[in-house]
Amino acid sequence: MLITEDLREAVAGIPDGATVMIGGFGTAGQPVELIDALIDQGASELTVISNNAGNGDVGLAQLIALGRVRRMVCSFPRQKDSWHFDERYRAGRIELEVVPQGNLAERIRAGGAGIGAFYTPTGYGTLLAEGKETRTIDGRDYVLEYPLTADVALIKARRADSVGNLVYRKTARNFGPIMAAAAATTIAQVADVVEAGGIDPEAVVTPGIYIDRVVRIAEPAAAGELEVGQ
Amino acid sequence: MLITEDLREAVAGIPDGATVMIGGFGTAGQPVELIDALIDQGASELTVISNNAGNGDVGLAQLIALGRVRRMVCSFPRQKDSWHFDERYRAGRIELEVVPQGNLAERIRAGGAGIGAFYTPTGYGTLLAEGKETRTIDGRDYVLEYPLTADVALIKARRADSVGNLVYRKTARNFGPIMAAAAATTIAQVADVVEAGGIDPEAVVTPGIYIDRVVRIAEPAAAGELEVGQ
Amino acid sequence: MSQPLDRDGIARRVAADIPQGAFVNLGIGMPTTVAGYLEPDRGVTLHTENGMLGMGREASGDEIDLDLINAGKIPVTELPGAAYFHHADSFAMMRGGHLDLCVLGAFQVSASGDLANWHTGKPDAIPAVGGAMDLAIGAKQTFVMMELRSRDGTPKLVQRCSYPLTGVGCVSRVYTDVAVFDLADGTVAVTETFGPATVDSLRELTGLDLLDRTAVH
Amino acid sequence: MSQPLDRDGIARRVAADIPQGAFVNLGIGMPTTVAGYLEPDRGVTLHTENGMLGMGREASGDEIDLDLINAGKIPVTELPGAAYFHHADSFAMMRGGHLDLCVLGAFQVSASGDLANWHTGKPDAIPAVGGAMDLAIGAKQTFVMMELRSRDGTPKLVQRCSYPLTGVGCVSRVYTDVAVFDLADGTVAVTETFGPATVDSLRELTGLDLLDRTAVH
Repeated sequence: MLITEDLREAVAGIPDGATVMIGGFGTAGQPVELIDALIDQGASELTVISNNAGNGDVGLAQLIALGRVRRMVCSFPRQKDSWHFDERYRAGRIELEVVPQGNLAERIRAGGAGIGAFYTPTGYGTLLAEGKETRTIDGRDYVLEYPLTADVALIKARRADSVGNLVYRKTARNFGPIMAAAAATTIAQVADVVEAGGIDPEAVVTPGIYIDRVVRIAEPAAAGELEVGQ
Repeated sequence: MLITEDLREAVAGIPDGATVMIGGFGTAGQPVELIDALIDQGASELTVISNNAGNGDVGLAQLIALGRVRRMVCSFPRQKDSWHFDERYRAGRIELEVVPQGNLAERIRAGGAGIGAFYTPTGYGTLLAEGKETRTIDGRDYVLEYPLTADVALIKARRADSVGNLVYRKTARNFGPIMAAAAATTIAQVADVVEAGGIDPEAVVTPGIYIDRVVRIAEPAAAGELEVGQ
Repeated sequence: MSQPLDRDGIARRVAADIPQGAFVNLGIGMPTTVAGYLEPDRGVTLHTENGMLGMGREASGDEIDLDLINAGKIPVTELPGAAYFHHADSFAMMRGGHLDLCVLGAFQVSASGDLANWHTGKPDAIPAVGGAMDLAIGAKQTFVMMELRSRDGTPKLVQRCSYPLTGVGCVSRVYTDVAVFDLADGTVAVTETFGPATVDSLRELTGLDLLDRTAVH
Repeated sequence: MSQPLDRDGIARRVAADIPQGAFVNLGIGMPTTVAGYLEPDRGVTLHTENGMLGMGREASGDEIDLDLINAGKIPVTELPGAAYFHHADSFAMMRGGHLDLCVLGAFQVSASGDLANWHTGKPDAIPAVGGAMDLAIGAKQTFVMMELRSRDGTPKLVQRCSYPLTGVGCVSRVYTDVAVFDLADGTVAVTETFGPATVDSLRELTGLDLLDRTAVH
């Protein structure tokens, strides 16, 4: 496992065409510095899996504005400050797969857990289940959903220890733990790094086995302006 | 939510024919006092879902010896001290469903998570998948497995707060959190109870929403003799 | 005679029906305001699907912590006994039916309990569902709160939704400015009216074969 | 000429092939002994499927804590950097392919990598699988360690398993007292022999069309 303070090193080697999971729910838990580093790094033709499709002019929104994202998989792209996504979408220049948020989370969890597919009640009978396999089990209707995995996950946590165990902060935990498990390479930005044993083994949220690179950002940028919308 | 020190009150109302999940892996995390209380309580014709089928002459082994268990769902019934189970099984007086341990855990998790069924690679091509639906997904072979739920779960944790949030102790955590979510009524025995706020919200393992009754057992019986076997 | 309810009145009316000790998810927008009418001694625990139980009121001033937000991305506070969890665990909690109640807004609700609240169906709309579909089907009961008529006056309680659905047969009660409706087994009963509305006037407005249970109430 | 390996010798040989920094699950019984030959500076992290990463050696004396056991239900110790998790998370970690390596014992291994290690197939045997099937297919690689012959002298590396299977095509390497075998794409190659065994004598014993890669080694 790599522990560094060099963002360039942290995101090195992400190829064009990669599938990248990006943590965060709105700005909480969004790995802003890692996204900026990915912008500088240059990979393009990306598939991005993230709950939202960017806010304002920074981070994921900028990555989209620069034309580096070929396809978005998310639950809630449209927000009042998602103008870059909106513009490219309306121009037919970005693909979109909208997934109900709980199915998105469960598909990511299945990707990390080696589950081949699962039946979920969410979305049954709606536009988002059109063309999907369905089944009635014990009198309830379900849609078959498949796992999501990624080449790389970019996540934000509060603290890492030297073997990569992570703890998060409040609702910024959101997609971090499940994305960490679903990506071949997981890169976590953290506010501090402690020695092994510096995190209570009972309180570890993401075991270090899921973490490949840790980059310490002592003073992360303040989260962007808050935006209302799911 | 009920908080009590009265074991009789804690297990009141479990009906004959109930499905009961019992936590623990061997003796670690086994809710010994709750099982003893269930023995005294008298419910019979039970289906028990638990990793093992009892050790020695106490707890689950005694419940089985008394003829109160109609059916066991477990991964590893046979241990060198599972003589009560062995005897009844050979006499055709108890039904057995053997489930690979990870499928058992995932089926319990699915039961709590509202998943209708899932495809797992474990067990494919073996005796334990005979007669089960299979599917090849992305070149890998899977077996379709269905969720497990229960009327009651009996689990053991280290500490509860007054709203039922739980933390566990080391590998005694095992099946507790997933059984808590999969049962209609979950009864937890704990060593102590603290006020709401007495457990760090970041370190809660089982949120109180899953807990219906907490019984404080200040000095639980020492775990039984250790037995080797999976 | 009573008056039709304003939005706060609907929120107050919903709050009055939330059982003691219930675990509840309040959807974004109008349902969020219900929280303001829950007395602390009711012991209601609020869930927010972005990973928390035990959510407190909206944060203000120094309390604001951008890592502690609700599903509407508004900073909130933490109550004693709170717990944090990740997104898969949070939606497992909903999907698994562990919440007693979810309160949602709606574009339309059908007589059979179908809910439409995520998509206007306009061809140029960018689809965005968030947690709406999970919320609709996840709780033991789903309540809707809305004004009975849309801005153009058409009723939002309908025989069959014309907007794209969020969930099928999931709504069990609808609180509006002029009446409360109970939905069960394809029938719709009026249990309470506010202001000049009568069951007959509601039948005329909605075109639905409404049962009258106002007397029982 | 070298000697055939005893059980400790096999464990030592397996340990030598475990990569620096690997995450490893050692099955119960003989594989557990591999831990004793892993130098601490190799940075190998041990997983036990009952919910722990960072497992240390067997506990003794005052260290014994009945809440801290391995999958064989033997008390163990905790290393700095350990983490605990519940059973579903633990088996998700395995099933999801996050462990680099799993080392298991076996009744039989077939040329195509099928593993039989959970059931003797005797009609009166009580079936009990534990985590065997999950371990067999869960790691990036599954190594088997066993004596090449059973007590009655029949080889345990076979064309086709006669015992009930634990997993299909999951074993990539087999360490025995007399040789190491690499399994890939239905072929079996001998990479190393111990004692008087030769590739020819192993061909005769097993009846398998073994490739000779001992020189490469």
